[in-house]
Parts: sequence; C-alpha cells; structure tokens
Amino acid sequence: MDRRLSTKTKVILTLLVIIVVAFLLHLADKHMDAYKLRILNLIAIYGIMALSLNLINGITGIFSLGHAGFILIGAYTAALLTLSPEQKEMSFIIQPIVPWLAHLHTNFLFATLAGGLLAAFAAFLVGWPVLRLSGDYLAIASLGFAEVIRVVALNAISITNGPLGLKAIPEYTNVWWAYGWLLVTLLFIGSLVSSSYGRALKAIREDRIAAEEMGINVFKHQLLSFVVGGFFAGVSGSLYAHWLTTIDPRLTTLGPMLTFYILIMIVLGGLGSISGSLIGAALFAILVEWLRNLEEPFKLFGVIQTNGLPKGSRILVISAIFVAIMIFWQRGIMGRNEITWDNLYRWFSRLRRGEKNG
Amino acid sequence: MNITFLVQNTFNGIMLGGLYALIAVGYTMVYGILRLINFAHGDVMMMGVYFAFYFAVLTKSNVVIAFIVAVLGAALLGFLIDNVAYKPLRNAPRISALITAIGVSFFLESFAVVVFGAIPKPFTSIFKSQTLLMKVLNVGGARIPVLTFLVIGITAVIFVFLFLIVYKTKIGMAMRAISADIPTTSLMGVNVNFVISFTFALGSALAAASGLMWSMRYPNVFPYMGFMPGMKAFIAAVFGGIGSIPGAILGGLLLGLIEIFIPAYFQSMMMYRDALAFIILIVILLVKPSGLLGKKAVEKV
Amino acid sequence: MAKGEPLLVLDHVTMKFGGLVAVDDFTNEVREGEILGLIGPNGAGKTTVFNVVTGIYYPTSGRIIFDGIDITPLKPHQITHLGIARTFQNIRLFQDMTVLENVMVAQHHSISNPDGDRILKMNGKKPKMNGKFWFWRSVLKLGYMDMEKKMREEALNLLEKVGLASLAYEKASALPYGQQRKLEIARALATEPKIILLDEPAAGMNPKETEELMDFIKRIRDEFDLTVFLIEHDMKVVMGICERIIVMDYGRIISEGTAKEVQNDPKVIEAYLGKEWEVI
Amino acid sequence: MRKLIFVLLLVVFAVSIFVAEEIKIGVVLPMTGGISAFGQMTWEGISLAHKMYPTVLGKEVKLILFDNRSEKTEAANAVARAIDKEHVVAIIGEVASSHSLAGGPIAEKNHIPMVSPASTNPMVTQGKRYVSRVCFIDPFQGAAAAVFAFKNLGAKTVAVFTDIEQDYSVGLSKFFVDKFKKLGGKVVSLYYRTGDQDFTAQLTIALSKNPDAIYVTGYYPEIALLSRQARQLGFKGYLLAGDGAEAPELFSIGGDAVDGLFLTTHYHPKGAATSMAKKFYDAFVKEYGKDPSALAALGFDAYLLIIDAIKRAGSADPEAIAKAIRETENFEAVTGVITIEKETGNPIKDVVVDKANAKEKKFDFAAIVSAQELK
Repeated sequence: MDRRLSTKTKVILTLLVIIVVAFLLHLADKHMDAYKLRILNLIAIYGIMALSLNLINGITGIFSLGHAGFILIGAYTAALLTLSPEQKEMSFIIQPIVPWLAHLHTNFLFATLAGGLLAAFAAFLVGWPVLRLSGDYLAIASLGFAEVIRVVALNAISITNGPLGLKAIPEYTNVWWAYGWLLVTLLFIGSLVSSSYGRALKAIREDRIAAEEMGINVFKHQLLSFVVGGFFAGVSGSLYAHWLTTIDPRLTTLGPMLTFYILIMIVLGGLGSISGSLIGAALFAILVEWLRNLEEPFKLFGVIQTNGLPKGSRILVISAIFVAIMIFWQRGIMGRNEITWDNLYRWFSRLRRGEKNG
Repeated sequence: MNITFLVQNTFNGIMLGGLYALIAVGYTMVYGILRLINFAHGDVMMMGVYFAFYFAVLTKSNVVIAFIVAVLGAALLGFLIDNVAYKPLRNAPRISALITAIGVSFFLESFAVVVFGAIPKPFTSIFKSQTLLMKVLNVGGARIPVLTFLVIGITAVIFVFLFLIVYKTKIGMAMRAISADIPTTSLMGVNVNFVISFTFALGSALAAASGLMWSMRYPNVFPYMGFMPGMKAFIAAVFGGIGSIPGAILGGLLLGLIEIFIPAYFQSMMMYRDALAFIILIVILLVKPSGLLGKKAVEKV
Repeated sequence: MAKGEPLLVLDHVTMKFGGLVAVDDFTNEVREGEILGLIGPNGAGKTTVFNVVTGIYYPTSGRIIFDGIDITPLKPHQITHLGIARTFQNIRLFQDMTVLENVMVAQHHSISNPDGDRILKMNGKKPKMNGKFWFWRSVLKLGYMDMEKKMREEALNLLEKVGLASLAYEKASALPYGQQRKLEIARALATEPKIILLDEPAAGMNPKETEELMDFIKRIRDEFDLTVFLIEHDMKVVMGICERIIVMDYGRIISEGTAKEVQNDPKVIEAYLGKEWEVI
Repeated sequence: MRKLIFVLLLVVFAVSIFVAEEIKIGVVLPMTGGISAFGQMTWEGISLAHKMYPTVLGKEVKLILFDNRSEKTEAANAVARAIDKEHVVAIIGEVASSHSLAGGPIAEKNHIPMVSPASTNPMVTQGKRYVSRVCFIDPFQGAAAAVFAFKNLGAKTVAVFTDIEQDYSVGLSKFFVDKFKKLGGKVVSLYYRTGDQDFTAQLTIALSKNPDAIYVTGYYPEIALLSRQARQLGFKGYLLAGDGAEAPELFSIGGDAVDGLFLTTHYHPKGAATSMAKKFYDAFVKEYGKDPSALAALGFDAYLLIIDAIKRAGSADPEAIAKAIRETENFEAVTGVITIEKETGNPIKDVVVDKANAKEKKFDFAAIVSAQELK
C-alpha cells in the first residue's frame, strides 16, 4: 500500500529544510575557516557535476564519459566573461586576445548562464552523432569528444590563452552562489525526473525498444537529458573556475580524470539516485582531503607512531573503495532509491509499527 | 616533398602502427569474448613493463629472462583481475563491467604511483648494450631503426601464434564458441569461466609483450604510460573491427600511418594529433560501427 | 470507421535480412473490431510481421496502410501515436519501475509526441497531443500537476479494469509471470490504441490462466472497442477466440479463413506435419 | 571485503596528528602524479636546507609537506590547508607555474608569504605582494637561450619544439623565438604534447629544413626521447633545451643521444661563485651521494630566503616576513646573488648554461649569460 503526504505538506517541509540549511550555511560562512569553507563549496560544485552526470548516466542510461568537456566549456566561457579587460590584456602573453572578446564583460550570474547555455549547445552538437551509438561505443566516443574539446582549448590560444590558461579569475564562488546553484540544479533535475518526462527517461534506461514501442521518441529524449546535463555541467564549470580562480586545459585539470572522479561520486552514491549523487559528491570531496591524514605522520589508535603512508596512498585507497563498491555493492549507497518525504514518511510509520523493513 | 621524406614517414608510421597493433590485439581478444572494453589493458601493459624493469634491476639478470618473467607476471595479473574484478559481474549489465574496468585501471595506476614511484624510470638502462636499440639502417636516405623490423617481426610472430591458438586448439575453439554465444557454449559443457580467464591471461601477456616492445622504442616508464597507448590501441581495434584479430593489426598499422602522415603533410594538424585519432574513432563508429573487418550483429526484438 | 472495414492493410510486404527472407510478399488486412489470429510454425516470420508493422524494421518492399495513413516510412513512436500498440513475445516490461509507472510511461506520448501529431494533421485527422511546451511545463510545474493527476487517475482505473490495481505500487519485476503478461497488455492499452498486436499472450500460462486470458482479451476488445491482432502457438486460444486466422510458413501466407477452414486445409496440416505439433 | 573497507575507515578514524610549538613553514610540491620528479628533487634541497639550518630566532622550524598530486584543484586546497589547518607562517611552493597560479591567490588573500622555487611563468607573481620566487622567469631564460644559440653556437636556423600542453614550454619558446629573430636568425616552429612518445613526424619535417640547432622547450622525458629520435634520424647539429631538461633521467632515457645537449638553467656547482654554493654542494653530495640538481638548489634557496627574511624581520609574523622577502638585496644564495625586485617579486640573476655529458651521466658547466647581456 502506498503512503503519501499531500503536496502541500511536502512543499512546506521542503521550504523548512531549505531555510534550516540556509541558516546552517550562514553559520558556516561566518565561523568556518577558509580551508573548510573551500571544501564546503567544492562539495556543492561536485554535487552539481554529479547530479548532471547522473541524469545522463544513471537516469537515462546513456553511458557518457564526456562530462569534463562540457565543464571545460562552461568554465572558460564564464571566466572569459568575468575577467576584466585589463587582466585579459595582462594574461595573454603568447598571443593577444581576439578583440571582440577582449572587452566582453558581464556579471557572475550572466557569465554562469552563458557558460551553461554554451555547454548545453555543445552537448546538443555532440549528442547528435554520439547518441546514435550504443553502450560502450558511446562511452568511448563521448570521451573522444571531450578530448577534442580540450585539445581545441589548448590550441585556440587567442581565445583561451592556450596552455597558459586563465588566471586571476575573480573569486565569486561563495557559499551562496555554490549552494544556490546546487538548489536550482536539484529542483530542476528533481522536478524533471519526477515528471512524466522523467518516467520516459527511466523507461529508456530499462528497455530502449519497449520505450520506443510505447510512443517515446527515444533519440529526442536522450538528447534532452544530454543537453540538460550539459547545461548544468557548464554551470558547475563556471562555479569551479570562480572557485579555483585559475583554469587551464591540461589533462589533469578539466580532462578525463575529472570525468572519472565524477563517475566515482555517482557510483559511490548509487547510479540513478539523485540524493545518492549528492552523498557521493560530499563523500568524495571530503575523503580526498581527509585521507591526507594518512600521508602525514599520525598515531595509529593513538598509540603506534607512524610516519604516514607514502604520498599518493589517498587516491589508491579511493580507487580501491571504488572497485570494491562495483564488485560487492553495485547499487552504491542509495541504489536507485531517493530520500523523499514519502519515503521518509513510510519509513517512519514502519518504525512506529515496529515492522521489519518490508 | 621528396621521396625520402615519404619513405621515412612510411617507416615511422609502420613503427608506431606496429606497436599500436600489438596492443590492440590484446584488446580485441578480450572484447571478442566478453564484449568488455578492458580499460585496464593499457595499465596491465604498464605493470608488465615495471615487472621486467624491476626484475632486471633487482636480480641483475638477463633481459630475456626479465621479459619472460614480465609476460608471465602480466598473464597472472590478468587472470587475477578477471577473477577478482570481472567474474562477479558476468551477469551484471555490461556498463557496470565497464565502470569496474575503469576502476581497475584507476587502481593499477595509483598502485604503481605508490609502489613503483611516480618518477619515470629509464627502461633501456636494463640493457647491457644499447646498440640494438640505437642501431639505424640507412635505406635510400631514409633512416630506419632496426627496432622497426623487430616490432614488425614480433607482431607477425604473435599473429601466427594467436592464429594457431584460436583456430587450431581446443581452447581456441571454445573461445570462438563463447564469442558467438555464451549460454549455449556452457550448455555444451565447456567451462566458460576458465576459457574467459584464459583469454584474459593471454590478452594480458600480449599487453606485456607489446609494452616491452613499446618501452624499447620509448624507454620512459611511468605509471600513466598505459593510458594514451591503450586508448589509441582501442581506437585501432575499433577501426579494424573490434573482435577481429586481423582487424586489430590492420587498424593499428593504419592509425600509426595516419598519425604520422597527416601532421607530416598538413603541419597545422600537428597539434591536433591525438584529437585526430578520436575523430577517426567517431567517424568509423558512425559510418561503419563494425569496423573495417568486423562482422555486424543484428539486434533481436 | 464502421465495423468490418479494413483498418490495417499490409500490401505486398517483404522483409529480407541479408539472404534470409523473413516475410515474403505478405498481403492481407486487419478489419475494424475483429480478433485476427496469426499462426504458423516456429520461424515462420510471425513476429517479424509485427516488427515491420510497428516500425522496428522498415520493410524491404511493400506498403503498410493504417487507418488510411501510409505508415511504411514512419518511426515506432509515430506509429504508436497513430494508434497501434503491441506486446512482446519475451516480456519487455520496465522491470525496475512500478506497475503504475509502467502504465504511465505509455501515456507519455500524449504530451510528448509532436511528430506523431504532425502526421495526424497532415492526414486531416485530429491531433492527440493536448497542449504544447509540456517539457517546460512539467519541469517548472506550470499547470502540469493537473495533467499528472489526470494521467495517474486514468492509469489507476485502467489497472482497476485489468485487475492489477492492488499491485499498482509493486515493482514490475516482482509480479508473477501471468500478471506480467497482463501488465504488458495494460501498458499497451494505456497508449489508447485502435488496434493492439499481441505476441503470444498465452505463452507460458497454465490452462486456467489461459482460460482467463481468453475472456480477458474478448472483454478488452469490447470495452475499449479495439481491433486485436494476435500471434499464438496455443491452438486452444486461437481456435477459441479468433474470428479469422492467417497461417504463415516460410514467411508466406499459406492459408486464411475461420478456425474450421484452416484446420481442414491440407496445406496447413502439411506445414505442421514433421514440424513439432502445437498443443491442440 | 566490506570488512576491509570498515577496517580501513577505522584506521582513518584512529588517525591523530600531534602538534608542537615551532615556526611552521608549509611546503607544497607535486610528490606524486605527472611531474612528481620535480617535486621530489626540490624536496631534496629543501629538506637539506632544513637539516643545515633547523632553527631561526632560536625557535625550531617545522616543515610540513603537502602533496598536490600534480593537480590544480589540490594545488589550491593544499595551500588553503597549510594556512588554515596547520597555520604556517610561510609557504615554499609550488613547482609548476600552473599550480602556483592556483595556490598563489590563496596565499595572497590570507597575507601569507609564498616563495616559489621554480615557477618561471611571469603570470605567477603578476600583481601579487605576497608571492615571490627565487628562479628567473621564462622571458629571461628564453632570451638567454637565444643569445647563447646565436652568439656562442653561431646557429642561424633553429628548429623550435614546443610542448603545447605546458605553459612553461610555450612561454619559453615564444621568448626564444622573439629574441632569436631580433638577433637575425631563422626559426622553424614545431609542436608536440606532454606524453608524446613519437616525434619522428615533426623531426622529419624539421630536418628537411636542415637546421643548425634544435631547441626543445618542455620537460626531460620528451626532450630525451626527442633527442634520441633526432639522432636516429641523422641529425648532427646542436641540441638545446631549457631547465626542464635538467634531471638524471635525461641520460638514462636519452642515452648517448643527449650527449653534448646544451641547457639553460639556474645553477651549476662550477658556475656559482657564492660561498653558500660551495657549502651546499659539499653538504648535498655528502647527504645524497650525487651532484645536486638545479631544482634542489632552488628549493634550498627558497628555504634560505624565507629564513633570512624571518631573521631580518625579527619575527615570525607573516606580514613582516613578506615585507622582508621583498626587501631582499644581494642575498648570498646557492643559485647566485639574489636581489628580489620589490614590485614584481622576481629575482635578478645570471643564467647558467650546462652541457650534458652522457659518458659520466652529469651536466658540465658550459657558460654564463649575464643579466646585463639580456638588457
């Protein structure tokens, strides 16, 4: 039997949660040190990246590995729009920046939107051919496109400043922007997934042919999810650029590595679960920094003094966890379940009646 | 430009292509059986090279022995990877196998960073004499490293060797049967899991072998050395028709030649070399997904 | 359209796969309101006929007319939008979704299928999609909730009619086999078809379930005034409910008529002889 | 396996870092990942300096090393962690310019002095008050290489190989080309990418223009491979490179091919005149049993510069240290007598030219291009 709350209650509860979280963020903003604050913001940025990739990979079942490409586009577009003309002048020491771009300048909001839109457009162009492929071919092809985007950024020196990248990008990304956009992403994708369109996307994931035979234009819907994912990837890129204040097109910055990190997040959280993506993103951002402790001298169980594990052990641990999850715990933390009011309600009412989890 | 230039580039291309082909063969075999892009293939290759390097350095032993050890070690590694990481996922959706493969690749790389260190190791330093490696023949003005012929020779040998295994042995027959359709084969009382593990071991041994050749030409051993060659080799395999061994070799050679010739004659393309490979991949996938020599499958409804 | 008028017409339809001719010059029609059976030995090309009609394959040659519209070049989602629904021989439910969701997915085309509507308009028929911009309306929740509510109610009382209401919130994969078959039919009905193609609906059912199924098919035919076109191995079903039967062998039609007629047709008997006998 | 994860987490929980009362200096280097070699070489110098001068103002100096895994995000986070978690008073780092560009702004914002041992990109200290360096910048080095190639080697045509993945390489090539053309030489520009293994395509083009010298900016793995293949293709002319070539691996990868390769760099035991240089050399050989690399020397200097600044400031207050660093004048360091330009934070130094000696696998001193020559 299905136990549901009225939409009204849910809306109220949601608003309450938003207010509470906002208050907590306000406290964090006031009292946390810059380092913790950085990580806090990084969590939100990763969260947006994970959500957008999960919409594509987890919900729609398109296994795309091209996310970094869209993030890169968003990052560069936004950064080039917020950088002051003088700064651009100063940074472009190999080739002067193209004149039409030199004096283009706008505020953070529009820059981010522009980044998102351009990334979405790129997703549209890339999706057109790539979505005609299937399964692992699609994966490699999308990876390839991301690489192509990166190499172009590397060579279009008069626009991107080539390998020198962009520096002195204003550090606009703060708790409010980061979590504001995270909220927007969450509401947008959440609302999409819970709508008839979301059902269609899941149906495509479950059985392409059957979905087609039920009157769903599979290609159009996949492209849709690809473009929406691309847009928010672009947004996250902008936030990332204004968080790091400098970007460049190298393999380790906005390349396949980043895509793999995001993949780790959504697998950790559970492919196909929105709440999972958030959990995964948070875990990843925290783990990577937290595990530094392993590489520094520490007391094991407060007794045995060690010199810490060799540098690089962090990522070894993380990759080990990743593989372990894939093998033993494929559904990740959340599986495909969501933390929704209905589910919580059901869960509580079960508890109340002391039911075993049924 | 002149004829020497052409000849020179042709041999450069064959050299590079031969190495791609060598790696691609291992890729294509595993894919043929499991329909799994073994992302970790390039990293197994990397591990193989490290095995050889450290064995030679630590035991001061002859390079040949080191090579044999490396190949066997890689085979064992492949066997382990399959049993630990992939076997539990045989019946899981193919995508989760692919994700796992990425994870394994990721793991091997970080493992190498921690255990072998991230500083590049000079592979050729394990050779008593460099003459073979540095020897260069002069063919009508074009200069061709002896290594080129060695690579081509070994590729040929391996091809024959594989051909014998796949078409002349019992296990080879089993492999082909499985690549056709797993359930039926297992019904026929073939130990599918063993055959798959065997394929993995064989593929990994090949990866190591190609890795050793690769490092003789490019003697710079580091934890991430497997990534790009692996990618390129995969592209080569798809190019030639994934699942087909002759296809892998053809694809490898073609990719090598393209990567040399395009920048040679269109110098503006030089910066886009890697992108080039991916563009080829995408075009091939869209125009002829089955590749040059592959056979296409029909979807059952 | 009046009863008995041809609704779906296959005109010299041929489907080749490389060398293999799966369907060979198939010419026949399905008439408004009838229950038509398609039988024949394994590999006779029955399912291929369905796949060609629903647009999964484009026929190598020939035309398919549905409700006066040439659907030969159309894509599956367009064809469904025009009013052809189907079930699958090997059940293809959306396993990880609930029963209700499975049904509601089938309603989606009524808000998301402009190119289906384009075809309808082009042929002077009235479009099925109610309203535009449903993507944005559903994401921004602009007057979408009512639509969602409406869909939900329709889906629920459809499930009521087919007797799956009590299982509405179960995962499809959790249903017993017989119920899954039913759900496939319910899902097909949710697309509001004029004609429904059933691919071996009785496969794997025990005699009792089969009995129920036969009544069920008759019932939905009348209730949703449908035309039914079904492939079946179980002769009991075919003979029991089909008003007209087409017999295929090696991709060709070898016989046609009422149950009686085809049963006594020597060609049919010959076709089945040597071949594994279907339960009669 | 789940158990294993559990145990693992347990270990992490059990972790506890103890803190003592000292002057803390953070060191942010790429100890793993793509360019870890440089991080580790630099670390040799820094830790040696710390060993030799462990105290200042009578207080213990504590070095805390952070690995940035050769990644930008981490380069920034590591600096933030050093400042906020470990409360360091100064930071040594980072090596790669792109990493300093990520870490620098954070140090700047928190008013913590940061001294980069080896980030040669002009942008690193651009408009910064707290970020300085002990190495010369690319325009300087590129010009020096051009002067050396034209005057000392008498090269008229040079094939310039640029690693388009590396800002360092792209910058160096540009400034070389500008200067070399100004001097009246001809240039053939060719490109490759970090991780490239095969350069025969580019080399075949280059050699068809038969240049007097090949100038390879970028880092030693590619430089070594490229030299190898250049020689194999029959190139007889000069090989020239930047300080990115200076690593023992150059020989082991390049073999005999790199013999006689010239490279511009910051330091050579024989080139340096200062008394500190001698001291450093002996101590380094004693400590590690090998000749010091330029990066080691730079790391050493970065540490010394900060210690000296603390001395002059007479306090471990970051603001004071930063001020003192920018006031450094004629400081006797290993890589020469350093004077930090007040407004740019860049040192004014001579450029050393080394010549690779494959037989003994070491770099011989070849020449010095003085700062004046480049004016």
